[in-house]
Amino acid sequence: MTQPFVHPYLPNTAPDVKAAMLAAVGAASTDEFYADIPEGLRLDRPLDLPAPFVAEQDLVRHVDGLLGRNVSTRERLSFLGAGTYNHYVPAVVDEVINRSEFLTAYAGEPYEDHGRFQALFQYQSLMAELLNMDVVNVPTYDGFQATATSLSMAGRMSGRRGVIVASDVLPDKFSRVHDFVRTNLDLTVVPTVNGTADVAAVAALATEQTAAIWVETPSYSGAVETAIRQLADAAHAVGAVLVVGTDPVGYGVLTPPADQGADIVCGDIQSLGLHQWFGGAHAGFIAVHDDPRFVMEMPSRLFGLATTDVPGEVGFGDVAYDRTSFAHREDGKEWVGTAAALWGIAAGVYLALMGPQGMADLGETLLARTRYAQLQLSAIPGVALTDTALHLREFVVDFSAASVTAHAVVDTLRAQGIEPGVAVGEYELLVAVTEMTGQGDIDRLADAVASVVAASDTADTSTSNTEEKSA
Amino acid sequence: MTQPFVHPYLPNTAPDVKAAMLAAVGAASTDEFYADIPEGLRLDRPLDLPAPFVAEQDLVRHVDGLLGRNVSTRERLSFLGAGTYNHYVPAVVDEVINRSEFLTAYAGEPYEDHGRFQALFQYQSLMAELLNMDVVNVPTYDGFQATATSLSMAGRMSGRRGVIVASDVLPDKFSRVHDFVRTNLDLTVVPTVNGTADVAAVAALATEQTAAIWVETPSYSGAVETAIRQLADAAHAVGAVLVVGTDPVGYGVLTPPADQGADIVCGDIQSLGLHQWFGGAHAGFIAVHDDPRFVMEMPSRLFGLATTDVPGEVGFGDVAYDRTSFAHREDGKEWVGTAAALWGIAAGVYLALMGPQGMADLGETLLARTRYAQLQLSAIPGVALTDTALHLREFVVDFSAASVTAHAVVDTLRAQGIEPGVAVGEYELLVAVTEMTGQGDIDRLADAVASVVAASDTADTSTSNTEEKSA
Amino acid sequence: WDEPVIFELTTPGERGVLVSRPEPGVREAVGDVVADLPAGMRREKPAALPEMGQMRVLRHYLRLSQENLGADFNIDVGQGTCTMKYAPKVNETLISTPKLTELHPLQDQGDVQGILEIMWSLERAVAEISGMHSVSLHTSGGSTAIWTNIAMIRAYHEANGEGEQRDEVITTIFSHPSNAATAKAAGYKVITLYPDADGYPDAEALRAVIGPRTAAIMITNPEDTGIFNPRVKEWVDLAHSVGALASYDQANANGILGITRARDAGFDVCHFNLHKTFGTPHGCGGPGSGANAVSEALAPFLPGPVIVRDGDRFALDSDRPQSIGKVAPFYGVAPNLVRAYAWIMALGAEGIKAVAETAVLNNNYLMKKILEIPGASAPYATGRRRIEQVRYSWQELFEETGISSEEIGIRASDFGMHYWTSHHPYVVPQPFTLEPTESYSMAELDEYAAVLAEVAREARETPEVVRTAPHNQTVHHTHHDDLDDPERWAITWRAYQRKYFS
Amino acid sequence: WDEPVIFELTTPGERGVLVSRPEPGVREAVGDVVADLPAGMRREKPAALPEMGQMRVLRHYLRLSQENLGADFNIDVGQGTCTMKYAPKVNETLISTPKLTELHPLQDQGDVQGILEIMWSLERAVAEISGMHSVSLHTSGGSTAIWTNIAMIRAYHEANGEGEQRDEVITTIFSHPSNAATAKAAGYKVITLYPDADGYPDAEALRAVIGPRTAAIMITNPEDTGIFNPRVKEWVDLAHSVGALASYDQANANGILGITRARDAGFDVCHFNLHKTFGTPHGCGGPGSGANAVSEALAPFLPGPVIVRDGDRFALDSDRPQSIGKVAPFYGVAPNLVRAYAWIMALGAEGIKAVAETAVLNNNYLMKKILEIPGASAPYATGRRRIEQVRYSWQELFEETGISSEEIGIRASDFGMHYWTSHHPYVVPQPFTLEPTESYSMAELDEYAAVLAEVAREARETPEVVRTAPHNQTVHHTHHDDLDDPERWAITWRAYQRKYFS
Repeated sequence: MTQPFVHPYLPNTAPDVKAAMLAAVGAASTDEFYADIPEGLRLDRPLDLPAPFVAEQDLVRHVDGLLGRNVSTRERLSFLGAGTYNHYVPAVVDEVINRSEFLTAYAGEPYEDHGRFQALFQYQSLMAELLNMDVVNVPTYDGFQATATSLSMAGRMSGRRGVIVASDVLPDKFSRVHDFVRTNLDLTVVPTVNGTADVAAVAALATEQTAAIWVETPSYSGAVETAIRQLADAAHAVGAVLVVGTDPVGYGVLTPPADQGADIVCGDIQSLGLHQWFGGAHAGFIAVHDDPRFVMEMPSRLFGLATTDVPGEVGFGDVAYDRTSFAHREDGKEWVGTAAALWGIAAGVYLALMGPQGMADLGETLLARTRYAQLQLSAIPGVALTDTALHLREFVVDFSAASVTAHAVVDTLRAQGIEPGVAVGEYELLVAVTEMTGQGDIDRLADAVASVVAASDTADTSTSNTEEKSA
Repeated sequence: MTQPFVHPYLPNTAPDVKAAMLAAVGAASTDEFYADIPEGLRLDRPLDLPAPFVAEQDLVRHVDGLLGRNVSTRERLSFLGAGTYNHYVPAVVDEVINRSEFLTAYAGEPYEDHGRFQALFQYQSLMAELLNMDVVNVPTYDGFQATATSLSMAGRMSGRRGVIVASDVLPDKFSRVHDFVRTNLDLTVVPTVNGTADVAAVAALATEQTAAIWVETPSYSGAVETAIRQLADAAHAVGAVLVVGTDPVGYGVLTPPADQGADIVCGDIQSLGLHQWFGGAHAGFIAVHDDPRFVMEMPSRLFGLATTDVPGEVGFGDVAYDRTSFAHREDGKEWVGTAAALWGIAAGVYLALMGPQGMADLGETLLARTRYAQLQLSAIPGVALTDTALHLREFVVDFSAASVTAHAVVDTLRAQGIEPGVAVGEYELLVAVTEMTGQGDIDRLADAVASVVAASDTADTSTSNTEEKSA
Repeated sequence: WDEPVIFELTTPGERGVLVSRPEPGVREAVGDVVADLPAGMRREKPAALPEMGQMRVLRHYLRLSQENLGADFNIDVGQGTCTMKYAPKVNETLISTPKLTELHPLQDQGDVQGILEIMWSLERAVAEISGMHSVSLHTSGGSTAIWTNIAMIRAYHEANGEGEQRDEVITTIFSHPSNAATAKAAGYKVITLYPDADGYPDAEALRAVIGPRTAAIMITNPEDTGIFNPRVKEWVDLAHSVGALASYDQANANGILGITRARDAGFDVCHFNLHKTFGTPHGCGGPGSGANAVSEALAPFLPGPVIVRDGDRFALDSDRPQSIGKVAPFYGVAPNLVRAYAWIMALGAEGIKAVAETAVLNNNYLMKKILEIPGASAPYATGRRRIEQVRYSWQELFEETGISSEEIGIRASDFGMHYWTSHHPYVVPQPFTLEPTESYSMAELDEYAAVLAEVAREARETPEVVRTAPHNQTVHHTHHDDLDDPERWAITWRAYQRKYFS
Repeated sequence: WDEPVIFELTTPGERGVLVSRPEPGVREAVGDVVADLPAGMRREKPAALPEMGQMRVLRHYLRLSQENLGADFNIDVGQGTCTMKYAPKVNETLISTPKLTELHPLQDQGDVQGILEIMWSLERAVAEISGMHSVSLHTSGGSTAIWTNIAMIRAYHEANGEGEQRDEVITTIFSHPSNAATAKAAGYKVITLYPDADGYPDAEALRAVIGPRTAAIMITNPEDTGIFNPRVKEWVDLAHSVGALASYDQANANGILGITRARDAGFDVCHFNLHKTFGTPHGCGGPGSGANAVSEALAPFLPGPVIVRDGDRFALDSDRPQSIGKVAPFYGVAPNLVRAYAWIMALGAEGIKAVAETAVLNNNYLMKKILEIPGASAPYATGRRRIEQVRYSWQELFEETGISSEEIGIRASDFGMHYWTSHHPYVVPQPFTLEPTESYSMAELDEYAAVLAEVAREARETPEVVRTAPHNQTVHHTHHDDLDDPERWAITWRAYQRKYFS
């Protein structure tokens, strides 16, 4: 190009400035700065990239056009969950995390970044109240990582390799955890019974080689584990720890696992004030009791409150920084790096807005709507629930008695603008309801499912006895 | 309701707090505070309003649902103007004006609201550079009001009633100006010739009773007045002033009216960084030279720079506050009140981002695309331009030679997702192009218009001689 | 920050944003449009705007924002008469859709049904809240809404052939000054009444001036003192008895929503400030929104067009021969109309009444706290309750210490508080007006009162601290004298450069 | 502000946001679901979350935000290695559409074509920038991307039957610590090499340790010193010669974009930090995004699923038996992927090369300014140019004044500047690392250098001012000793209450 390239993102491409800077450092051109890069490694052509949109308005038109081809769950009626949930995000949450001060900060020190330290300390503290535990980390990447790390902590603490998997685990999560821990831990899966842990079988398997028993609640199918106390006792009896993977959204009404003997509670906070973002907004928490044996195994940063030179004033800083890979490279605990701090701030704002009553109301709404959806769907001839466990937010329905595949239900309902859930087997559909799916929405789903089943009924009338399978 | 009403917007509806406050002031209930309101005036029933959505998520679903029924100009190809224009708004503009600090502030003092004073002073100063004048007001409501006030200033200064309207004026604007000034001023309209002012006729009408000659550029039809100097001379010859109503969007390349003798330049800044907002985002500017006779007639606030106790530091404050109705009620100049400050801040950010080169580029793009659209449309047999004046952004095409009404064109093109412009006569269509309507968009418009005209052609082939009317 | 004026940040050649340029095909077709401009029409010197990279522009304005005290940041009860209430963030989310920002007012009405329905519903809600028949949402501020009131009144009398005869408007001194100013601008002689000894608007004074020349009474109630005129219906009846109209400035409606209504007292026309009473943000001084509500008799005079409903369809009706015409471009400040609608729909009838009751509770609670501060008083109607605000006086403190209300206000800013020193009319000595609205908690009201108590203590014990304030602001004591001197005032950067440096 | 910890702001009964409640029809059908919970499953005591009105929560967090120094507010060159560049605001506008925020990852693929195309296009762009064959965007941070590098290397060797044999990973001390840490976490023994006398990675040392047990070399280039290893291809060739793989940590890629590419030097696998190099905002420490790019030989091991293009349609392919599986939920941090795509499309090939060249120009310009400050030095490779950052040392100043780099950093914060004091590894004495990126103007770089010069002057002339800093921050000198004592550390408010007040 003959015109000089000046870009709004690059102030010093202004020709006069660039010339002045080159003169100041005594360089004829920017090429000189690359003297250490051998000629053979230099790219001798422009990168082969699409022509850019340097005018902001053209960029907007281009990207908006691409995103405009998406059809969101606001335009569809969605019962999709399986790890990412359509909960309501209060406007104040977005306002706070979109503040430039938070959005564009990074890793400043406790003085100039006091607000970040306090906001994340508050996140830790608010989660601690919800979970009834004394220590919560600055968020790690996601619930998958939080769980993998929690199990690794159990392994490091005990020097043992055994992990008993007591609940149904989301397959993708299992994949991540397995590849992460496989060098150090062996996972043994104990099949669930009626949706929840087979406590006797798990207890029977626990030995002196067991590092941890791993429980998921709500499980992959949305079942709430009600025998955590017994599982904790089984773990403790052999010197192992109980690791509970969970979604904290229900603990306004449900008893937190810590009250039932859990040693490490971990999971994802996407439900607490984060949009769905195509599954791209997750953050993981790890909560433990205030026991140095546990705390010193945590790889993430932990922000702590400290006194200052002014009596009564509180400041913040890193607790036990020496645990981390920043401090000790491969001798630190796993590693720490840029993870998901902003999502933690979001979850903190969310919990502050909700307060105890809001979380209690939310828990009740979720329990009630889940139960309602179970009743409405299982009332359809040929449709059955797969278990009678207590469910929060998600459950599986089985269409086998109606001889309709889950994929067929999905395909038919999608044509009507409904995402009815995730097919998790030939005849099984994982359905998620939240506070965003009201009675009318659930009724619409049930009506649509009933139509599909009835249509199939006409073709195949072998639907006797299906009622009995319903809860 | 039996449950106490507690609302997130009303902290003191929390029952314990409310009781404590009532106790503190010694009142049994809030009713006591209304002792001065006679029983006969008290509403003895609840207001008859729709049931509210107290849960934020339900409110969002409701309002989003309503707004979702709108189809925006992003989803249509729009050539609509006539007072509200589809210019690009850089993202930084919205970021700044949506900052809570600016969005929720009001009328604080120069110390705690230093940022607001500086931002608006900068708006005044940036506009001043674009217009080449020394005084610009804190924005008034809109260009309609700015023009009405500018003419009133001319009347007050001269003690005369006569205003000669030299250009084509947007009818709605004329309506507003007329009702506003009619007690004090008489408007005389001089028809335009070939789209612009009939200078000779205007000059002939100017007398010692003339307070002002009023020029609009670009005019209602988008025509640029090129004889401002002569009109200014005509006004000055009789001791009147030249008031120029304008859109400042073109002054990156066009000579500002002040350089051609204008005394008061006024108009709307919607083009400078404000979205279309269904026509609900307008703000008016009034610019004058730094002459106390003019300045003291301005009703709006004027923020000025001042020295402080610290050498080199600058502070801000109100210039000549005694002009205003705040200070002197009916003896102030018209009135001042909450107007459109935030839009002024937006326009300031916009001009700072654009800089001299950006405004020059924008002006050139607008001139080029306008001319291109004129050429493409007038090349269609049966379609003609209504004048040969220089146009910026808008122009009128005439379908009479094709015997197609403007409404028919509008109706047909709307069915194709195109808003081709505003019908301003049986056969006349006012078409607006901006930097947002690229060559491809204009070509699409021209093709669609050509099809309509051709279809009509089949029915009525009397289209001879139409080419001659094209410019 | 000590952020320079933006012109000081320029660097030649930097760009903040690039603009879409004419395509080669366009250039080929039209040639060099700039070079081809008629003689004298091409700008000779580029506009002396600053040249800055995008991030520096952003940083500049973000820093300025932090030097500004929005209602979201402080206990904003000190800007009395301004009704600084919470502007809910969800409303900002709701309006930030292209479905509203990128809507053109002249689109096919089929494409704008959503916004038309919202505007129609908001009109109906305001009609119910005021008791009036018809509503227009066209105006973009409170004062221009007051202008619209008088413009309709003027048109009404003209339509009845009484335009010439009725050339006077009566208002009260504690009504907002715009009532007087707009009436004057509309060509009326303005008569201003003062309160009686108890602070109530003086009904006998009204009787003395009202008559066949009266076009209207234009009053606020409760007035800016927070005092409700209990004889308001008598005033309205008196106006009607002489053929005049009664216009109600409802800027102070926040304490009486759902309690009493304009039409029930007989008013013919009234207006609300949506940016005060209905929770739209104040935007550093606009855009606001006015709602004009009128009786059936005045409905034909409303600005046009109006929204009409036909079943589920909404349309704009411009065929209204008696209308005063346009009062603003198109149909009102759409973002504010959606915000106000959302505010009403978040609260409902019960919530809106709770707004009023809470605002009044807060006001009377704060009054108790303020009157406990030695040197503070609440002139007029001693011992009576007030509605939504109180005009207080520091006269006693001033007599004792020589510290003025304005000095107290500047010092209050050091504590992060607003304090409104601009109290037109200057009838109450050393005035200050506090209006707590419904948005602040008891703890916050206590904190605000404690700040004033502390400043009052300083005025007695360390008056120099107050006198030399501010001590804790972006800028130091600013020399305001220059701002009234035409030789020294600098309304733009270019004027400053010229007057101070050349 | 002196904003309390949020728990101190609670008022019983206040509500911040209300939740949609079960409809009467639902209640009727399901009964009292809470009372019906199984024994022990109903929470006994409500969670001790604060109870606050909405505006107070907002005000609290807005005030906290103002107590935080984002990159938009300061000349953020002091957080070296972090690549603090402009995150364009338009990208925030672009991602804030429900078309992205309310998209579920398991929707019908026909409903998510837009995001799939963006992700596919971004993969292609990263492939071109790195010269690699295939790209995965699944990871949500730089370190987890490095983990993914080693996880793929591990799977590759296992697939070739060399999983047991190759149990060592070689890295350099100036490569990011996560290379060492992730290798260790994956089960490898880590060998760390130190630089030669000139500061270049020591090729002879590499030769001495590399062999049949080596699984991979994992290195950064340029290293955190800003020094580019000119013999990098020799290193890669050496690795290949013993059957090991070469993994390239491109955290420091900002200065070499479009100049040199990973694959051209023979690397098998590399990663970029999208939140550093590609302009996504840092979010107080995430969410970030990693991009893993690999050669064709390693493509089967990429995390799954991958995006495949078929004409104009994009789909997700999960049928990949050799994949290491999931590394995170679903398909990566979608908001960052759209931002990074928009950043690339705003700049293009020419712009991206200009980014690198400008970053390097800025760095060498700033180095000149810094080295003019008495007491500052740039260890290693004296007189050589650096790429995108420089690790400096205040050792001379420390020897002269006793003021440490950490104290200088705290004092720098009083001037509104960041200054990174956490310089793992602690090899350079009294280190500080500056990385100006391409985003700051010459005037701003001058200002930053002037601040350090001023602090250095203070260190000599008024050392107490530096030693007792901060003087101008929200909080005063904080006692960090407690944070390492299990009896005193307080990681949550509840722990603080228990340890300090009971």
